[in-house]
Amino acid sequence: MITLTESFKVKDLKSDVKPIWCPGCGDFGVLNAFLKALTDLKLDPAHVAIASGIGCSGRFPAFVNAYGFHGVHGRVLPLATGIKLAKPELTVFAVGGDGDAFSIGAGHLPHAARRNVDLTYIVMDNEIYGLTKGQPSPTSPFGMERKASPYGTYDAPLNPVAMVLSYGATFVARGFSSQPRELTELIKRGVEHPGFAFIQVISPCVTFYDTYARFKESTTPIPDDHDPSDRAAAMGLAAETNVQYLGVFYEEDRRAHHAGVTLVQEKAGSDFSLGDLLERFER
Amino acid sequence: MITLTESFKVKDLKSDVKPIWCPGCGDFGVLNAFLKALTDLKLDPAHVAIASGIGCSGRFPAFVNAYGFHGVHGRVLPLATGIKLAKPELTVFAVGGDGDAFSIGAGHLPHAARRNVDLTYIVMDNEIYGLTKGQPSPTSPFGMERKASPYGTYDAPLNPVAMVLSYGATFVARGFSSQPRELTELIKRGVEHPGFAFIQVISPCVTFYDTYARFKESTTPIPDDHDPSDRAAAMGLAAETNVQYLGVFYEEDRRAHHAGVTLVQEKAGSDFSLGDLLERFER
Amino acid sequence: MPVNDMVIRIGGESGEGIVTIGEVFVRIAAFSGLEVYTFRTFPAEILGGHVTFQARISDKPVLSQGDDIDVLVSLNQEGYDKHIGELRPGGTVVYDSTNAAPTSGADDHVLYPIPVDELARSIDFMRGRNLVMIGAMVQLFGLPLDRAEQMVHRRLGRFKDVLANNLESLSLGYKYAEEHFTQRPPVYLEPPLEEAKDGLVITGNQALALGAVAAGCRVYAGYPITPATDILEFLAKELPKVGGVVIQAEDEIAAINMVIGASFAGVRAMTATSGPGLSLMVEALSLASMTEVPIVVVDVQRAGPSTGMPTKTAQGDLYLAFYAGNDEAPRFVIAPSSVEDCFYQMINAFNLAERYQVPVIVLSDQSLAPRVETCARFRLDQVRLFEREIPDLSQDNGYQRYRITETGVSPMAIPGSKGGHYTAEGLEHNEKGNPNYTPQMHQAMTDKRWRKVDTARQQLVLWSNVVEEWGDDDAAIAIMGWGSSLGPVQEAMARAQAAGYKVAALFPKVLFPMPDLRIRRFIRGRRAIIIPELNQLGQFARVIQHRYSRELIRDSVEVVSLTKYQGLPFRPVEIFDKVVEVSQALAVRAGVE
Amino acid sequence: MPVNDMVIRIGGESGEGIVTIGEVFVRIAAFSGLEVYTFRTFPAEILGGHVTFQARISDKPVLSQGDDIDVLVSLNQEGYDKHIGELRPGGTVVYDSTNAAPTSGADDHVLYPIPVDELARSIDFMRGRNLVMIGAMVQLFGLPLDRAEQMVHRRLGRFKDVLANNLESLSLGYKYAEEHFTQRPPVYLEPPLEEAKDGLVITGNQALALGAVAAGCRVYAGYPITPATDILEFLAKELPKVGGVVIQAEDEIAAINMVIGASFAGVRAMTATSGPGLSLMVEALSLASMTEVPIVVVDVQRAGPSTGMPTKTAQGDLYLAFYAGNDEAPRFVIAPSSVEDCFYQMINAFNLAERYQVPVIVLSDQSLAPRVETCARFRLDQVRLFEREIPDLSQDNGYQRYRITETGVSPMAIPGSKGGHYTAEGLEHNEKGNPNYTPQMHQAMTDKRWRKVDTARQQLVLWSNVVEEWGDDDAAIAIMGWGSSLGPVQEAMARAQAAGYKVAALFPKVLFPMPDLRIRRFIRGRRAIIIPELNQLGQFARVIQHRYSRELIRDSVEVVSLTKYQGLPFRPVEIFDKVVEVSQALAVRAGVE
Ligand SMILES: Cc1ncc(C[n+]2csc(CCOP(=O)(O)OP(=O)(O)O)c2C)c(N)n1
Ligand SMILES: Cc1ncc(C[n+]2csc(CCOP(=O)(O)OP(=O)(O)O)c2C)c(N)n1
Ligand code: SF4
Ligand code: SF4
Ligand SMILES: [Mg+2]
Ligand SMILES: [Mg+2]
Repeated sequence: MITLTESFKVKDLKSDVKPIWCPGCGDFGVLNAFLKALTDLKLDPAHVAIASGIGCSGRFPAFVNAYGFHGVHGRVLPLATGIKLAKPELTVFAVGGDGDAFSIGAGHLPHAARRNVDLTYIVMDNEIYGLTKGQPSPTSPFGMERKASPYGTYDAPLNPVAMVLSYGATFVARGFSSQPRELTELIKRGVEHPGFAFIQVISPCVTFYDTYARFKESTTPIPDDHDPSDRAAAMGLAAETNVQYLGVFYEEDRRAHHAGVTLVQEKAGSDFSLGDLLERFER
Repeated sequence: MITLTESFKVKDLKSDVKPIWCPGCGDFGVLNAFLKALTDLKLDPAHVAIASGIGCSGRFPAFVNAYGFHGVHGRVLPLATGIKLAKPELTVFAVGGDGDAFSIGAGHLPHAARRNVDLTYIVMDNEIYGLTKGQPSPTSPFGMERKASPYGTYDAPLNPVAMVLSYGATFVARGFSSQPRELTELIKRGVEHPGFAFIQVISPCVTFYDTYARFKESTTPIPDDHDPSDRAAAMGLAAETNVQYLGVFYEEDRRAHHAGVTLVQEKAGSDFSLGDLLERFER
Repeated sequence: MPVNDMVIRIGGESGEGIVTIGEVFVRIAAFSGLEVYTFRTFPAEILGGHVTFQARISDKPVLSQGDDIDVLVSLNQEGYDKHIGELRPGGTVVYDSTNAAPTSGADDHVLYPIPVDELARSIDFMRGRNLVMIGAMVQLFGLPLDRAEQMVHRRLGRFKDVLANNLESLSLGYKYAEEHFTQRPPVYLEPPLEEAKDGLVITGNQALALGAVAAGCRVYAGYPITPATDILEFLAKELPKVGGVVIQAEDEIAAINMVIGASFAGVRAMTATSGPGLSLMVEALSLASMTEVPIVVVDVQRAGPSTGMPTKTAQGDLYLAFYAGNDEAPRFVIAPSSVEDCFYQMINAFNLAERYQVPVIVLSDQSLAPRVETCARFRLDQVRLFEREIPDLSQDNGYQRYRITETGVSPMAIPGSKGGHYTAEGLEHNEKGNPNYTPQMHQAMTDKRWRKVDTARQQLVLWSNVVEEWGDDDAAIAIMGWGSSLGPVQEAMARAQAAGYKVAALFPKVLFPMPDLRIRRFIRGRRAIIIPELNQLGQFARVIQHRYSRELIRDSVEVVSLTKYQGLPFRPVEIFDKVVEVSQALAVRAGVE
Repeated sequence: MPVNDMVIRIGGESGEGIVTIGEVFVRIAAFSGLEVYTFRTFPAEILGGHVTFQARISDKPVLSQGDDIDVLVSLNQEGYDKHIGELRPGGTVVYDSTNAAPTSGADDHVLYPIPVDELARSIDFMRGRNLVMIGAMVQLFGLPLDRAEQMVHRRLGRFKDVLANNLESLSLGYKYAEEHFTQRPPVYLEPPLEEAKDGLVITGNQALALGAVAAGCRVYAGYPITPATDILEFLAKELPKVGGVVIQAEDEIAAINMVIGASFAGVRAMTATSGPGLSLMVEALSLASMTEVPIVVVDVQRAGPSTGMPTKTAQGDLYLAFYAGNDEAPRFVIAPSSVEDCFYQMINAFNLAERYQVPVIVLSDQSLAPRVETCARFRLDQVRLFEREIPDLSQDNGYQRYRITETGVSPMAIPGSKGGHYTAEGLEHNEKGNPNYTPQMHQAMTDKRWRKVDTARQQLVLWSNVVEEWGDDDAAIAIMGWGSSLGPVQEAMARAQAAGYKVAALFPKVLFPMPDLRIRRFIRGRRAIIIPELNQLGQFARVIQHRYSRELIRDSVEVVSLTKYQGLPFRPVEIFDKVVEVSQALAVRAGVE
């Protein structure tokens, strides 16, 4: 984590690309909290890389004055993993939507988590496909009627927090785009967490599925007495579906992936020359 | 589930293709338990379809006198889902290895589970890539040294039972290839379960990772007092890593995917003619 | 002067109902017996953002979006400023005078200000603004008011409480125009006054989805992607009514594997996607080809590469469709050339898939998919479906799924059939389907799989809708193309012929297997073949140039690749100009020779 | 007669150490100054199953596995029965007489029974059976015992407790042969007795991995797949020693996206896979091309389609490498032609990728990957690496990542550089990288991306190892090909020339961009060009035929596609026969003309 000594403002971090989001989209709140977190942490934007997939939320990197990569749909975690592998000194973010993360990208999440790649993954979960204009996503509730599900969905929604907990992730949190202050803190904690930090952010889509009212009602902070080192308790909180808890469900200190890489490099030793290696193949 | 009235023998179900497996491979035990389960249930083999991906375990379908599909690596669940979608009256199995299921195929598992597609998924988990000659898999333990990990693996293994529980699967079990009788019973229960039945089978690879001794030691039946309708308790048992519980962790009755399809078809109504539909587009 | 061929563009913020105005207006026109053809652009923003709706309306079949804009309808200042430059000199501007004002340079145009807001406010029904504008347009351009009223009944009749208001808004606009403008616009319409014609007003994706239903498709698995999503959405509504299923898969890889599974189980199945999705399906396409499972994959092409420009058009996926796969796995490729053709090519697609047990890729594109066209009613009575060849298991002891046959096609048993069990095998296999790696077997099975292409090529000669050929038989200049550029080519040719040029044209609908006989015959005697397509490399031109190089060079036929890669369809004039250019070059050369 | 060119085959159950015997024997030969070239088949079973190890040993560079088998070594009856049919008349059989007995038809062969079990048992060291056989083979075929002993020291020296036993086993076999057989085999070796030559004994995949290390690759992400897995395994061991990383990804899609991420971050990165994996990478290849991120993707081709025959060879992925992607995204393609060349082409691959900011696909194959060849020591001192062009950010205010330049290449800022931040964009974009869908920008950016191909084509003229051309300049018959068929072609040509035929040959190593100048020059004056390749369609032949159709037809050069699709590499005789056939046809035609 490379920081600057002088402080800077949120507006210095805003790029001149105007977000394409609809007025009122939750993603604005996420972007603001994100910029605030970077500002608070004084992260040097030249050492920040933000990877994303495709979706309304995937447009995120271009709005920030930092290095960004708007990749293909669902592959944000491998992309971000590659960046971190190559340059561990960068502060790496992965961002995207619920479809990107839990539908087409669902196969990468267990692996980023089990590897404990040191990056912060912010999933802007609006329980819908925004960019393609409103199809159900894996987190859409039962019975959702949309053009792609005119008779109502009949598959059970996934529970992202529970899933990621079951992958052995070392930092699992949930935020809400309408609570920017709390969200900023979560993002800061995620960045500071030395490993894979997963933050599900409820970020409503005003255009195709306006859930502001529902989530204002159903969200509540994680009880103070919750012990975030207790995975089973975290699982219990995640299983609650009547209320949606906000905050850090779980945090654990475990060797991050790049630390494992360093260890391997040490084990391998560095006395190496290509010439010597060739010897092995001499006749 | 279409059954025969007359009974038949395991040997009637064995195809004339000789398994390519190494002598002692756990997959033999799984195949035998499978054949026994079909025989016990008197399943009409003409109405059985077995889909598989690629791996030693993926060769399974060809050894059975039933319909089979040896597809590509990691896509067994969509393949099997497609079969079931088209012909709900078939008894459908998906089979394959841990790499097929939890590495390249990891993105499909949450979806087959949340849809509750009525099929039985048997994962022959040997904690290694057998067919490609011994690379670590997502279930390989920490520190495993193989040619692809000469300095030892340093990523945490996944916990398949916990994962699948977190997806909201309605039937989750674990068996062991060395306990054919118990395994046969698990497969029978999986088939009879009207929804997605996930069975992780410990099936050691004698050639690249012989775990017989370890699992003979560490496996133990799920305690009698476990309530398989209690997901949290099931999660607790799954979280145990010192002992590996065998049996049914969880079972729940929820509408299967094809029943949802039927419901949708009823809602949609059947008074349809293409001619009438064209009317809608008349000028 | 009633010029019954008019290009009208409507511009403004997307929220303002541009599309509603456009769609209702063209439907009134169609309902009045005219032909229509629409074109729209999509904003970069999700909500709001600038959107363009354009329509060409004529009393003859419309084949392209046209070249110049005759009429601009602006709902706000931006809608005026952005498009006025493209309006042809002397063109007509109809604008909402409460929200826009013509600026300098407007002297060239004929102006019709309509105080839309005021009029709507006068009856205290602001939601009627769109209908006020439509009313004025109906009057100005000569459409019958009664047909407009009937259309309002049809489209908005179910909102009973405001029906009267809606009708009043329409009539307010109509009357305002009638009362305030004595001069008719330079271009207006004169619909045939007989009964409304029989026929459809429909988009490419709708026609394609209907074609799938008609072809017996009963399982659809897909993942949303622009511009293919509404095929999923259409079928999600309709397939369950015929006992079919639509499943929104977790991704494209899942979708195509589901389709393979469903077809293996005996049900006609398809998916639809766009280029990025097709890229993900490459591995499974090979699997379908190897296991000989019939499937249909629609690719609604969009501009790329990579995510590219999802709302812009291109014909850039031909190579991908032809060749993508490890080693060599035959698949067939079809390209429909109009909205109407989308319907018939889906019949061909399923028939090819089922008869030859191959994956069939249907290449539509972003210009075809959302476009509304008038066309003849689909002839359901003429739809003929070919059945998959099934073994007679009562006769066949020791059934062999991959029996090596003369045609390459082997009877396929369906799960549930006693005695037919086999394992569909992605490894190389023997006739029974068991893995087999001997050199002889691999060669024999490769030959068997490819033999189906030749079999199909021969049998296709007898199929309908496989090739479209028209124009002057004896023309030195010919045009060959594929897919949605057919319309602009037809129109360019009509103009060229009117201007005294001789031109012939051929569009294969089935691109793989290529109809060699027809094409060889077509090439003969030409001097130059222009091949227009929406990509940079000239993919089809290269395929043609290679495949028929012997004939082309023997007969000294020059292949002129005309490519465009701007995300936009061809304008007829671009093709017309090329025809003129090439014929002048030929004339010069003839002079020199 | 010492015929210093001998093809020896060893057959038996895989568990029995066939491969050990073969590998140690060829290493002794190489160590004795001879050249070797191996070929193996892999059993269908995971463990056990029949396996074949074949080696050609000569005092001249070996270019192919040869045509006929001179020597068969059988360790059991099956190993005898399965292969005896392929032994040439008068060939030699060495067999374990405790486990195999020659059957009828053996009269044609010279037999050397070795009681391997008995001998091993005599010193109570059954594990020494392989060495007993090796000892006998060393003696029979004329290799020096001291070199054999040194090799045992080298390879087995670390097992100190049994070293003496091992040496004794070797010598037992040697002595047995010496004492029992007075007649030498019809074919034996006479190694040059000087010091062992300088050079390597190495496989294709090892050479390729070493090339990657030498080219500065520091991140490798991959997913296991036959026959590419050992590249991953090799680098997993070596890369960490130079501060690099290997990651076993969860699948191929993840692997290539990791590689893209790593290269974006400024580190040279690659992946390796086989056809099914490459199929899954198509979407990301397009992304790399669109975002202009340099990456290297190795495809060790195997026979397909679909899962196909993982342990058999083919050259079937050329089209996939060239064309797979939605719409048009340039990528470069390279094909190494020998084990040695694998090393140098990896240098080319990284240089092309870094210099032109494109994905580069390297097409190796299953015959090249596991094969052991002797070759010259790689000239590390001659490796020249090209650096990625980096912007001078101290000068550059308002850095534009995708600046439109004459070459098409735009300087690329690396994360961590102040003032260089930008977003790599998979949507169409402007020079800064911001999404932009205007027709003009799309056209300009498409042109920019493709301009890199032309720039590279021009600059490549000066690179080394880009084309290999040899033979008779004035030959009417030429051979063109790609990849691993170079060896068999070289050998076939040598034979043809020896038989009085004139032949020329050209193999481009960089296939995309195709070295047009060289090929055009090469084509001139030929009558026929034979294009051998291991696929059914003749993919390369089609590419050549199309690309140079003008020249080919103008000069009446016939393209003769010679395809083989049996999962096996070419035998030189197959190519030689074609040369003879074509030249006879030409002669007949010349007579007629
Ligand atoms: C391979 C591929 N498939 C499909 C698409 C189309 N697509 C773009 S974004 C998206 C899903 C958007 O939903 P989500 O990830 O939840 O993001 P949101 O727009 O809601 O922020 C889809 C299906 C694509 N771009 N690429
Ligand atoms: C797309 C693709 N990638 C890689 C492979 C190579 N491959 C075949 S099986 C396999 C993994 C085998 O492991 P597992 O699934 O655990 O099955 P097992 O052999 O252990 O039963 C791999 C990587 C392939 N066939 N296809
Ligand atoms: S469509 Fe929904 S998710 Fe997308 S920008 Fe608009 S409000 Fe946000
Ligand atoms: S390699 Fe392992 S998994 Fe494969 S067949 Fe042999 S023992 Fe079984
Ligand atoms: Mg979303
Ligand atoms: Mg395994």
